[in-house]
Amino acid sequence: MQHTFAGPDGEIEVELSKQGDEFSHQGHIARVHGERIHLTLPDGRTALAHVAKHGDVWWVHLNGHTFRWERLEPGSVSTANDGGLVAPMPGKVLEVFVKVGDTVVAGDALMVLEAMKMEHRIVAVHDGLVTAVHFGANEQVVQGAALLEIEESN
Amino acid sequence: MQHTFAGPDGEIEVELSKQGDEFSHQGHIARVHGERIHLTLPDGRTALAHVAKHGDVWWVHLNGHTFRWERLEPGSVSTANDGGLVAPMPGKVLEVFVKVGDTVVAGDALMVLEAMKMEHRIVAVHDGLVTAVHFGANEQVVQGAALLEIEESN
Amino acid sequence: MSIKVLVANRGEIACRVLRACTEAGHPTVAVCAANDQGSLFTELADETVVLNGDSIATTYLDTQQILQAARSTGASAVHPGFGFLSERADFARAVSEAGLIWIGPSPEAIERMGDKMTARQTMRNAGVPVIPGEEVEEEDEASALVALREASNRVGYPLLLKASSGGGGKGMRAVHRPEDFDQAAAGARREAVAAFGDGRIYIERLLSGSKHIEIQVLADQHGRTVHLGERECSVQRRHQKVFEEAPGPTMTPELREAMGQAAVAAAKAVNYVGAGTVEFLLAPTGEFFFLEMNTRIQVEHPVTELVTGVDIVREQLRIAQGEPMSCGDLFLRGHAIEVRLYAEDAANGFLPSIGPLLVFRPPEGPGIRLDTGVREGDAVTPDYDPMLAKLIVWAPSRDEALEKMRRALDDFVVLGTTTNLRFLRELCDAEEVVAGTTTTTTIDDRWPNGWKPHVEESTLIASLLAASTAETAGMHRAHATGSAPTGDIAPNPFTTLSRRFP
Amino acid sequence: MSIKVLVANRGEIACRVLRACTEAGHPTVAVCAANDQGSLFTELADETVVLNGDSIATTYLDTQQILQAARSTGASAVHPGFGFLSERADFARAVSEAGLIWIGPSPEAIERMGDKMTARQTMRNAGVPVIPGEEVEEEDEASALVALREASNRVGYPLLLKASSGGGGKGMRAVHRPEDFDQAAAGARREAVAAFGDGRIYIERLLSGSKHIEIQVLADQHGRTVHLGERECSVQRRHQKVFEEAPGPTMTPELREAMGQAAVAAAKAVNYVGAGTVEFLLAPTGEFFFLEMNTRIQVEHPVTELVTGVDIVREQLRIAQGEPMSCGDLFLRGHAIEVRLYAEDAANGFLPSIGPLLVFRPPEGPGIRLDTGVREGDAVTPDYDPMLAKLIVWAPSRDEALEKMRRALDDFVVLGTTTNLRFLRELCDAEEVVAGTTTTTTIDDRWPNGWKPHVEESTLIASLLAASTAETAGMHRAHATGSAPTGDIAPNPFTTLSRRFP
Repeated sequence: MQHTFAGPDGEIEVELSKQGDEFSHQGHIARVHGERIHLTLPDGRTALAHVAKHGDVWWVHLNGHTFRWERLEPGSVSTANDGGLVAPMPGKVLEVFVKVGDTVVAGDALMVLEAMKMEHRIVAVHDGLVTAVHFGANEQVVQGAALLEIEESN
Repeated sequence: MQHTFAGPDGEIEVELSKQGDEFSHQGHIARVHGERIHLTLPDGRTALAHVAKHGDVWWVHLNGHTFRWERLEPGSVSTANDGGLVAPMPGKVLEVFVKVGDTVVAGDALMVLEAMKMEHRIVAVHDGLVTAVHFGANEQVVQGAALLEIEESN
Repeated sequence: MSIKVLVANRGEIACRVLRACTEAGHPTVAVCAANDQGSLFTELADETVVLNGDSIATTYLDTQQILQAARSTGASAVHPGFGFLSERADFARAVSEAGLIWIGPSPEAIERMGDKMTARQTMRNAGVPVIPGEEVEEEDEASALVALREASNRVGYPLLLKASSGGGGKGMRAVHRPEDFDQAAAGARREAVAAFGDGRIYIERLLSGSKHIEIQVLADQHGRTVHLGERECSVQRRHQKVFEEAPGPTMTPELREAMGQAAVAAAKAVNYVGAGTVEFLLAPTGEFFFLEMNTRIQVEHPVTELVTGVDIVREQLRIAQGEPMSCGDLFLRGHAIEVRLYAEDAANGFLPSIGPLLVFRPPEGPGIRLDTGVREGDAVTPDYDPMLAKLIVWAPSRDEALEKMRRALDDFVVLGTTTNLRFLRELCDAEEVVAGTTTTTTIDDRWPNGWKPHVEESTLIASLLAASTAETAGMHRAHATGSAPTGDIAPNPFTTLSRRFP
Repeated sequence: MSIKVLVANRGEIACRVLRACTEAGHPTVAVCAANDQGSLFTELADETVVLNGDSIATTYLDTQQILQAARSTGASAVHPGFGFLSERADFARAVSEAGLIWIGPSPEAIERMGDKMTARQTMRNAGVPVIPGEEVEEEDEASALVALREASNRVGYPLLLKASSGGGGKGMRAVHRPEDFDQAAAGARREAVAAFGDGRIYIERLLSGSKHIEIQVLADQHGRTVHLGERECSVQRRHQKVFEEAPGPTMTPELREAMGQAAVAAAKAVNYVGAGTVEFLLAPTGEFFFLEMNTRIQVEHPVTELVTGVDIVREQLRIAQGEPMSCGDLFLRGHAIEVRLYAEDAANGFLPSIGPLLVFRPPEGPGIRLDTGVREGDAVTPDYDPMLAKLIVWAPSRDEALEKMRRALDDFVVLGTTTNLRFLRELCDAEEVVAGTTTTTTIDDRWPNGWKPHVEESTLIASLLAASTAETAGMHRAHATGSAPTGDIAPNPFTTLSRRFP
């Protein structure tokens, strides 16, 4: 069985093998036990994974780490790196530092958003050209609203 | 809505009223909140109930008490007091003190069963006549097995 | 220095030891029977070895399989927990001979204390007072019963029959009248043979109105032997403790010093190393008598940990590695109480019960500790001891500790299996418990015809309302596939039976 | 004597206070906003009053509604917790004038300490050393900014801008270069106005390399004022504490005595009654400077409770009732560490996150305390502070406490919402934390370009195997109707955004 996941560093494919009630991948073995998964690593140590799914995302806790793997249906495209600058949570725009047509360099402050009782500065992660600014100061934004658009320069 | 439950002291009928999302019975009010129930008592105090169903039995935790209410389908008969002397858990019969045709009085020891690493004496709860003994000493019994039968004398 | 520790136990004590090892940086190995695969303690270990066999005798008591598991995993030390092999001198010897560290006292110390009749003689020789009574060494059943009968007349009634290899109330019987003696002695022998493979029984005078007081001792390999003060564990049902506390509510500094010194003397008499407990009966006269020494970690060790600030399991690990104990002088602070949560029907003669743990929500908040080997979704089966958890509280004073315990018990939710939660809760209101005047017969004295819960009418109505509401609202449909265990577990029949198992 | 206590707060501190009241036998009333109905703290109260309003200002900060709730339920006392109205002198005054017991210090003490600029002046007069700096009293924005700019030149760089009504890092800015001053001052003012309705800002010299040490004090109405030793809370991110411990790892008995006496003097200077905390900066030179006094229970009070054995909330209740404190002389035992579990993306500039708590399984075992207001099935929303829980451990020594904290953090499972668990776990391995040499800039110094988790390749592979196995085995189908919350909660978008929010 093949699964594709999107994580913080891009897409990863997993080729899962099944033998009896054991699943395996790259020398690691998994067995479902109730709502937990028992894992055996190649060196013989065992580990316990807790998993839960929310939407398309599998959350996995293992060895003190928490992973968030978005499962991609075969043929679909990951939404993880589409670069859309959307509001991470409901809030209010406090300040806008750029306007359409500005060129920005990575690290430039673009906007200040107030959310969860704190101010958050939104910073350009790459150089580029501002092609749209959707909100002005003091405007409320809902979660997921596109804030501004930057065309990446190479 | 009417519900019938069997508890330790016999059958109880509950006449449930519903208004909006509130349920009530004898001046007590209930509201479902996720997997818990919020109760308001006639004196204004609130209480929190945890509930879980297993088979036909509703388990309820409330005010530091745990209740076990067996729900009876309309028209059915409670199994709580059928007097069948069944093995409460898997075990081994160690001794049998009675035989068919014996008359017993309440409090007489009938059998000794070993279960959960301890010995349990099974005692007659009413006077009567032993009409059947299904196991002898050293026999293994499975959970729910009928051990012996006593016809109640009045 | 890191050691790889195999824990030859299961349930809550295995969890306690495994977590302590992990914190100390020691890799761990669990062993388990097939029906324990996936149990909490196996998930806490770095590796788990499944033992072949379908009984306790062929799994957790199988010395050879456990030693083989240690070899195959490269374990360098064995912690036995309590119960099972913890007081089997031959196992301790086999572990040492296999080149592994035995986390416990020497086989010789176990032997001399583990055989209760030998222990009584050793203590008499060491000048530690023992309970008036007689040991009967006859091995043959018929002649043993005759000798016991004769001894009973010399000891006098009421008396207590005890298995020389006993513990946990197994093979123990209180006899109040000579005419009950024969049946009781035969039952005690049979239970002792079944549980320990050793039917030898001894007789003690039953000292009514006494308190059960025990002293925790620790001894390292550098010649230091200390005591960590007392625990009072008088409140018992079926000869098993259910309510334990430290310090003892009626203890004085002078008596603590005297009993502590007696306990240290008892330990030194057998060159004791590690953690152990010396149990005493404290008579209303103020005299105390040696009962027995448990040569292992004790179920109720948490109350001592909370009032002394000593992590007894960590000290066991240190001592076994040859390090000196890290604890300083005894300093008690505040008050700790432990209650034992059993899967049992307290309203029906404390009969063990089984069933799924559909909901298992321990109380939360500061000063509350829970030692358990189960979690929601597990099931209580007839295979093992019905103790589900130990609930322990600490507070600055005894009154506050009792207040905290009451709140904690009120908030503890267990659904799907009948437990003694409500009994423990009402026990906290019992006059003797509030006053601290409990004795070993408090439960029998207070509830001579058995305990029944006291339920307010309004609570009863509300519970029926809750069940009806849950049914009407379809709340079970969510549960069915959620936290409930998957396996096919039959409903617990105990509470449907309208008869007593005394 | 029993009092009926209304808790004017929410979340974990409301739970802490409500449980303490229940244990003490005091009936309780909770107040909550509509979006908090069914939250854990409301289920712990005997009664709950729902406040009308759709913002914090119109609910938890609405003095009139809360007083009305006290009247309608017959409450006789008000506990404010921390945050919200806890340091509003006008609220304290209104509570007292309504004939209710205010569980806190007098309105006058709150005023003199709550206004940070007045507090600095009061401390200077009482001979307690304060950080070099300047207060600016101008209320008008434009002239305040001018005055601040002038003051900044006298104080010198680097400096810290702080809101006079501030707390919790709000309205605070560190400024390292004069050219950044104007923007920082405007931002601090704006945040202060938004958070506290008071834009007054003062300037302190930024003492780099300093430790944040605070002293817990308790004072009763019988003239007794004591300190309960120190907490070190140097480790901060965004000026908010995340790692706190007691005792301070580099503290000496002499310094503890000196700082304790200064804290007692500070409390006495304002006739303090109740529980309070005097915060100091401890410079590398060994000099210490008054920072501010928090006139309420403190988030990190548990570490003091664990090492002193004092139940601070119970003492608050006693003191408010006019009883003497029950605690004796200061006696410290062992070591306690607290970490704050936040719903935030530590790998992304500690940006707050939201989402459902699909799984929320705190670690278990002795020596672990969890103070939280949430449980599995709840959701983290943008409505309130993103602190989910405080995880606190106690052990006989600092090394063992760190070991226990590492194990506890490894075992803490939170799925569905991004948290700082892994950051806290790696923090426990940071050289400065292990050595106890942390300062207020440790996090910034150690991770100047932000923190990223270190993941072993094998763990990464195993996590993908687990996700694939869970998908193939259909494990989400059981979960969907089980412990997962019902409401329609959008997935947390933070972790899908590939950009930084510094």
